[in-house]
Amino acid sequence: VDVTIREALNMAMDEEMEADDAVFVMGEEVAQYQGAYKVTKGLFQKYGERRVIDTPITEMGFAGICTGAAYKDLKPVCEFMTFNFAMQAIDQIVNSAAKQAYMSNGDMNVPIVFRGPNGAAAGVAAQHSQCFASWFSQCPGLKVVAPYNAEDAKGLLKAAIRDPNPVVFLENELLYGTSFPLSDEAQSKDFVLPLGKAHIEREGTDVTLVTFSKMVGYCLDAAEELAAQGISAEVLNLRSLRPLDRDAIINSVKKTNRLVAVEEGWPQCGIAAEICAVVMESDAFDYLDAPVERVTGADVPMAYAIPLEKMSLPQVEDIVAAVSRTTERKMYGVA
Amino acid sequence: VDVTIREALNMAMDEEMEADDAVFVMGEEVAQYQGAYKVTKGLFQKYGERRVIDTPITEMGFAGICTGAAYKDLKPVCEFMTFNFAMQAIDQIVNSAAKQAYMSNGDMNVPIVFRGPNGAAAGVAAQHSQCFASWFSQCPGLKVVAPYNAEDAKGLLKAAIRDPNPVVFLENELLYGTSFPLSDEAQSKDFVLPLGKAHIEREGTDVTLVTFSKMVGYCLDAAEELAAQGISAEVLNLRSLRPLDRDAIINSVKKTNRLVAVEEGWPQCGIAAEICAVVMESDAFDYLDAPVERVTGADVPMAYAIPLEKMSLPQVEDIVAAVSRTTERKMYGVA
Amino acid sequence: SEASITVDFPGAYTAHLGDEPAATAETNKTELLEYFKTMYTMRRMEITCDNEYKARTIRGFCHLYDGQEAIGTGVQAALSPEDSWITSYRCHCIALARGGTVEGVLAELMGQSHGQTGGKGGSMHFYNKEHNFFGGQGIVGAQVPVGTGLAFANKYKTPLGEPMPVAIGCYGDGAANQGQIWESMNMAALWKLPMIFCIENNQYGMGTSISRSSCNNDYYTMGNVIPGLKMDGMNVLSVREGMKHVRDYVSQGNGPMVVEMSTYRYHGHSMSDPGTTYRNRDEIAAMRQTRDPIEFVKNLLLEHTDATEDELKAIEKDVRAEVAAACDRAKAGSPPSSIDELVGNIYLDAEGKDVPQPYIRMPDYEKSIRA
Amino acid sequence: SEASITVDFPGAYTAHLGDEPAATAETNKTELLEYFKTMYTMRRMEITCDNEYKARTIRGFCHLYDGQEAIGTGVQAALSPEDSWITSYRCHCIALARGGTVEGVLAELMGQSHGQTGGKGGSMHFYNKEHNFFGGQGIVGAQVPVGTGLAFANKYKTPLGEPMPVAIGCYGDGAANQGQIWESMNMAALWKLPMIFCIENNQYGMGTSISRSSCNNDYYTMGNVIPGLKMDGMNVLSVREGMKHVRDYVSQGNGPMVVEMSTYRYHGHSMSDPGTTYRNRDEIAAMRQTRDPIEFVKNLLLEHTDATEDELKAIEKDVRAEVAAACDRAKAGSPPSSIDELVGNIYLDAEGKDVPQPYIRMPDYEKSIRA
Ligand SMILES: Cc1ncc(C[n+]2csc(CCOP(=O)(O)OP(=O)(O)O)c2C)c(N)n1
Ligand SMILES: Cc1ncc(C[n+]2csc(CCOP(=O)(O)OP(=O)(O)O)c2C)c(N)n1
Ligand SMILES: [Mg+2]
Ligand SMILES: [Mg+2]
Repeated sequence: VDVTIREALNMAMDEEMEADDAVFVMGEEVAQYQGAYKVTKGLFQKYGERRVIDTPITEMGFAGICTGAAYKDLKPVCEFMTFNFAMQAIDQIVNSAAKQAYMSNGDMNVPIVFRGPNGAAAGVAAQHSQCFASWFSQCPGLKVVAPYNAEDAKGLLKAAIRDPNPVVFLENELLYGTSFPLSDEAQSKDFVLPLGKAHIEREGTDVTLVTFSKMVGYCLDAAEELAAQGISAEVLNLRSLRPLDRDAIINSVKKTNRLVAVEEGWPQCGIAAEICAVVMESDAFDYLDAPVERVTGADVPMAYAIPLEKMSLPQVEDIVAAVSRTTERKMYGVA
Repeated sequence: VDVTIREALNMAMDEEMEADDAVFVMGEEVAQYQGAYKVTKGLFQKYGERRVIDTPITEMGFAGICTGAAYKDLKPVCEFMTFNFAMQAIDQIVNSAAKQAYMSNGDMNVPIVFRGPNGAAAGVAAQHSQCFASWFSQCPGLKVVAPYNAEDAKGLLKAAIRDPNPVVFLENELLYGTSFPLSDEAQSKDFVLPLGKAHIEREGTDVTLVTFSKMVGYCLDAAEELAAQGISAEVLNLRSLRPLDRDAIINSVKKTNRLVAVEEGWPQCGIAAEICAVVMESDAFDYLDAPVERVTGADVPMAYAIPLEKMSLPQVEDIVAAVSRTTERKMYGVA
Repeated sequence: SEASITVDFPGAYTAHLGDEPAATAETNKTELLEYFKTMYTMRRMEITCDNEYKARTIRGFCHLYDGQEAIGTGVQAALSPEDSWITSYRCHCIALARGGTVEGVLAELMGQSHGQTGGKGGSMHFYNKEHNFFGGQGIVGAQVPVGTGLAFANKYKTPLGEPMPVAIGCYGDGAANQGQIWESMNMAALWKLPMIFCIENNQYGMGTSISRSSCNNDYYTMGNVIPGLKMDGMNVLSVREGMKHVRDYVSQGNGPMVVEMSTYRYHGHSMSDPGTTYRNRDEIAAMRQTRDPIEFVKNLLLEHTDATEDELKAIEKDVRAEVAAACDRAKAGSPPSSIDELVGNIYLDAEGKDVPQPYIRMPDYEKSIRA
Repeated sequence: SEASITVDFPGAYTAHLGDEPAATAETNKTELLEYFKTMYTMRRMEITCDNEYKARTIRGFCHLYDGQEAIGTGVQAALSPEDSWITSYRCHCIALARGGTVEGVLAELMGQSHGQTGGKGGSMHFYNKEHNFFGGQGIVGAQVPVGTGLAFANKYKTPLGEPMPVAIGCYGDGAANQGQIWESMNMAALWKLPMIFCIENNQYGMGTSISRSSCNNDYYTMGNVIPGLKMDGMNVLSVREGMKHVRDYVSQGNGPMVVEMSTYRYHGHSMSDPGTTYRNRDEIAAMRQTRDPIEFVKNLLLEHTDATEDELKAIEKDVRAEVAAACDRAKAGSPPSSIDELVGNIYLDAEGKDVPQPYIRMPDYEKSIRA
């Protein structure tokens, strides 16, 4: 069957709530309104106000409350209407959730999921368009996940809810309504995907495109175009940004000898920067036939107008251009 | 003369307050207590409660208040007791300060400085030891500065206060009491250092060490050790993390052909990762005789006990080891 | 000079820890016509936004102010131009009150380069520093500390003992629960800042009614030890008189005040919200019938002045035509699409001029911009 | 059985929106001796910290609790072990009250691997999940929403209508201004959580006196529409009886309550603060003389029971010896210094066991750890 990302996320929460009374959902408009983006649709009707809880617009407060509930072995799914608003709560996420297991020398589990849409949407300007992938991925103690398709959405969210550690789960608003196939296996209530493992979405031999979230689709489109040009691109969907699946990246580079890292967020200190660094400090470096390329969001706040918005975000043609450079270029031998 | 970093920062604020009534200092314990780390010593006595203002422990609130005051053309110096607490206020810094010039299409200047100690101190454990350099440096609209020595501290803070844009000014608690020479020129009230420009602290020919803040000192120590081994290391003090002085990095690499990026913060998506990426996507890459190396904080929350703390932070020997690898290694030619 | 009219509105005020102002206002025909015209222009502009949104010439989040026009209008009538104003994303009409034009607002919403913010901000982000208007802010609650900073600056710049320009920070009943607002109130009270915390209580924050979001629905008492005043926010005169009273109090160095405007939004929260699942149509209809702020002024004009239905109809017709023409002009523009527009104004010099950056990385780094 | 003693302490309580409990307690010699011993142990432990800090065996931030011992002791006496407790960085004595040992605390402060938190946390971070103690939190204010989450969980797990285990979140007068506390109070009230917001008002937040940090110094009224109770925090019996009253109220589903403990810290804020620039020595001396919580119990014992000065002196001597011995044992340990200790417990499995990570990058990447 085909399901939308919205439905896949909803199934994940529904199944985990059904299986475990400790799981609850809290956030703004998640209950009676059915979710600002309808991701929690039906859960309030099914599980009632004990387990599906509308909050006031107080992110710092309810993120802290969810964290405390997790200290007591509940399994909160804390929804941020978007991750832009999670900035108000980021101290709770990093200091009260992520660091506690370590600070308590293992006395305290914090089994919580912080989820919601992250990054650019459409026509919502600078304050509502930031990508927080790299910030969260920097923090030991957190796991950070970013699904692309419906199987990712369902399998990773279920795994995140079951995980005994704090997980930041970065969705993409523009994908909520997109449909993807869900295999028989993925329809099962037992279906989970492992956190920390990347997934090869498309095999290829000439160049590796490493990316996550919505940009996986762009990379698949670029791979399609490149195929027409006779270039075989492998598309690696990171799925997890922390732990980062270094081996998957390294192995793919060893196979294709070329790497383009793609993300929507701002360039400086982004995920793509980390990928450059990972390659620099692994033996994959020696397999490179061209320097690693980054394709990233432009280094500007997001504007409202459509043409500016488009210029601010990676387009398929940018990915194709980067690949073309890596495949044309040969490394200067040094020795 | 020799002055401590504490004194240099104090001089910068004092001089700018004297020169411009629009400059004021606000933060916790900055006035009557003379600053938690005594950086604002004497300012309250000299400028009174109108311009040196003690706040309640409400970072989100007073960061917002300072930002609003800047909208009205005042020039706030907003002190965070440490940047760990600025996480509570990060939405104000990023959304209310950094993005406003752009969002208003240039209608609004936000001439504000957010300053305070950043990163690891001594024996204060995980919640009080985080480095926020890469997070802030990711955000267009902000300038991000990290001084090392007394001239940096004075010249950059004065420049930051005069700058009509929001500046995040990252100090290091462990350096507050360290003395550095202050040249005649730097003693002048007119002395400012340009934001966005790196500084070569030590010239060298065999390898470039790029770094900032306290690690500049470690790199200088490493350079000393390396000199004894016959390796000439150039030490580049970034001073600004945004804008990043790409040209300085690139030019130095072109000269030395080897690069080691050093920082105290967590590795993933850090400043050193960005430096790897900058080199990947510039012609400096072709000049590399070895892959860029990173030396960073360990990927763990900061523990309290001394041995663990030490293992978590880069040591001079780690820098020397990285340099040794780059100088021993030759690039595998590909072509 | 013109005949003065006295309008009484008993029960419009409820005070917390302070005096209620007299529930009466002096006005006249000219003034009432002006309010009528202003509010009707606001209303038409918002309805135009609605239509244009449906026609897909406007996109993204879009929050309309219809129903709440008396607040923007009455506050503007009470404040001086030196007073500073900041509000939330529900800001089209405040932009208008503070020096904006219908064309500038609509063009912005259409993402045109001649929009008030050059197409950078869209619906949620208007500014007019010259007119002391500081946004148009998108993060719930965040504008309130910032507004308190405007008050701080106003105090800072005023010689001790003189009356100060004030600052007003407007926010919703949903926002009112944000902790940073409490933090700001505390500092405003400690430092006696000329700050007005103005809650536009339109009964809902998105789909959440006030009883589900706040343990205290007497918003004007939310300052606890800080005085508060609740006023009828559907009556431009009660807003004006109440705000004059409040302005006077805070500008004299007595510290801040908390204002609750009792009001209602006719539209859903934003264009994606039909606004009818969490409240019923009867409630909305009743509001429109009994408390509409424009009808209120219309009735005053008809009852207390020599204005006629025809006269008012003519004004309405003019306003509609003006708004329609403004909309056409807005549409006739074109969106910013140059690299200069994309990368300009990220950093400014002291005069507010763009400072080109040494290097701005573009998605394809080969297209990156160098100064 | 043992003779019961009635102790009256008129004026110990002030209520906001609720009843004052009777200012009286039943107790007996055994109980009083226990409190005496507990509090004296806390006192000696904190003084030992001070000495050891000066001897440089303890470093970093170190916040002492001496002066405030009656609160930790009285709260513990009032609560049940199922009740959850969270506090700030000023947590040594709460760690003790909740299952910790002097040795465990001191060893932690000395950074030893046999410290209560294995040398990971230091002075500010103690935990004891088994004893329902959740930190030991370093960020001012942050523990209060988290504490409210403990209350949420307690309610969640209790069948409707049954009395709930409660949660208490302790914080200072300085922290009390944090907005996230107000946010938590609002949600706790809306959802009727069994939450005690407990302000330890020791008159200063670092160097800032309450009158400079809060526009409202009646902290027990800070919940506004939420009931509050102020109590003498230097009297272990008033704390105990007051807390029983509060516990009862919140555990029954009546919603949260705000408690203000009137207290004083003898030491400076932390070891780097002499604590004498913003308050004078007379003030401290007067507190010690007239309100010391240990002297209070000592006097009760001497006046109301057959305890003798010698008996109490002997207990003090024992305690001093025990603390000194614990300190020696603490010192005899060694700090964690293995890679396993460095990289363990960043992630846990459902049983709370360490989950080794595939790759942990070390400063020198060649030394990075692989699972
Ligand atoms: C911090 C934050 N959280 C959530 C949102 C999403 N959001 C935008 S408006 C809104 C409702 C606000 O309601 P209210 O304050 O009553 O103002 P109104 O829209 O009624 O004018 C929400 C939840 C946001 N913009 N910022
Ligand atoms: C968010 C935050 N800001 C600042 C600090 C630094 N700080 C630690 S304790 C403290 C004073 C707290 O005073 P109070 O709440 O009265 O508690 P007390 O120390 O008196 O027990 C400050 C400012 C911090 N830890 N967290
Ligand atoms: Mg509302
Ligand atoms: Mg205190």
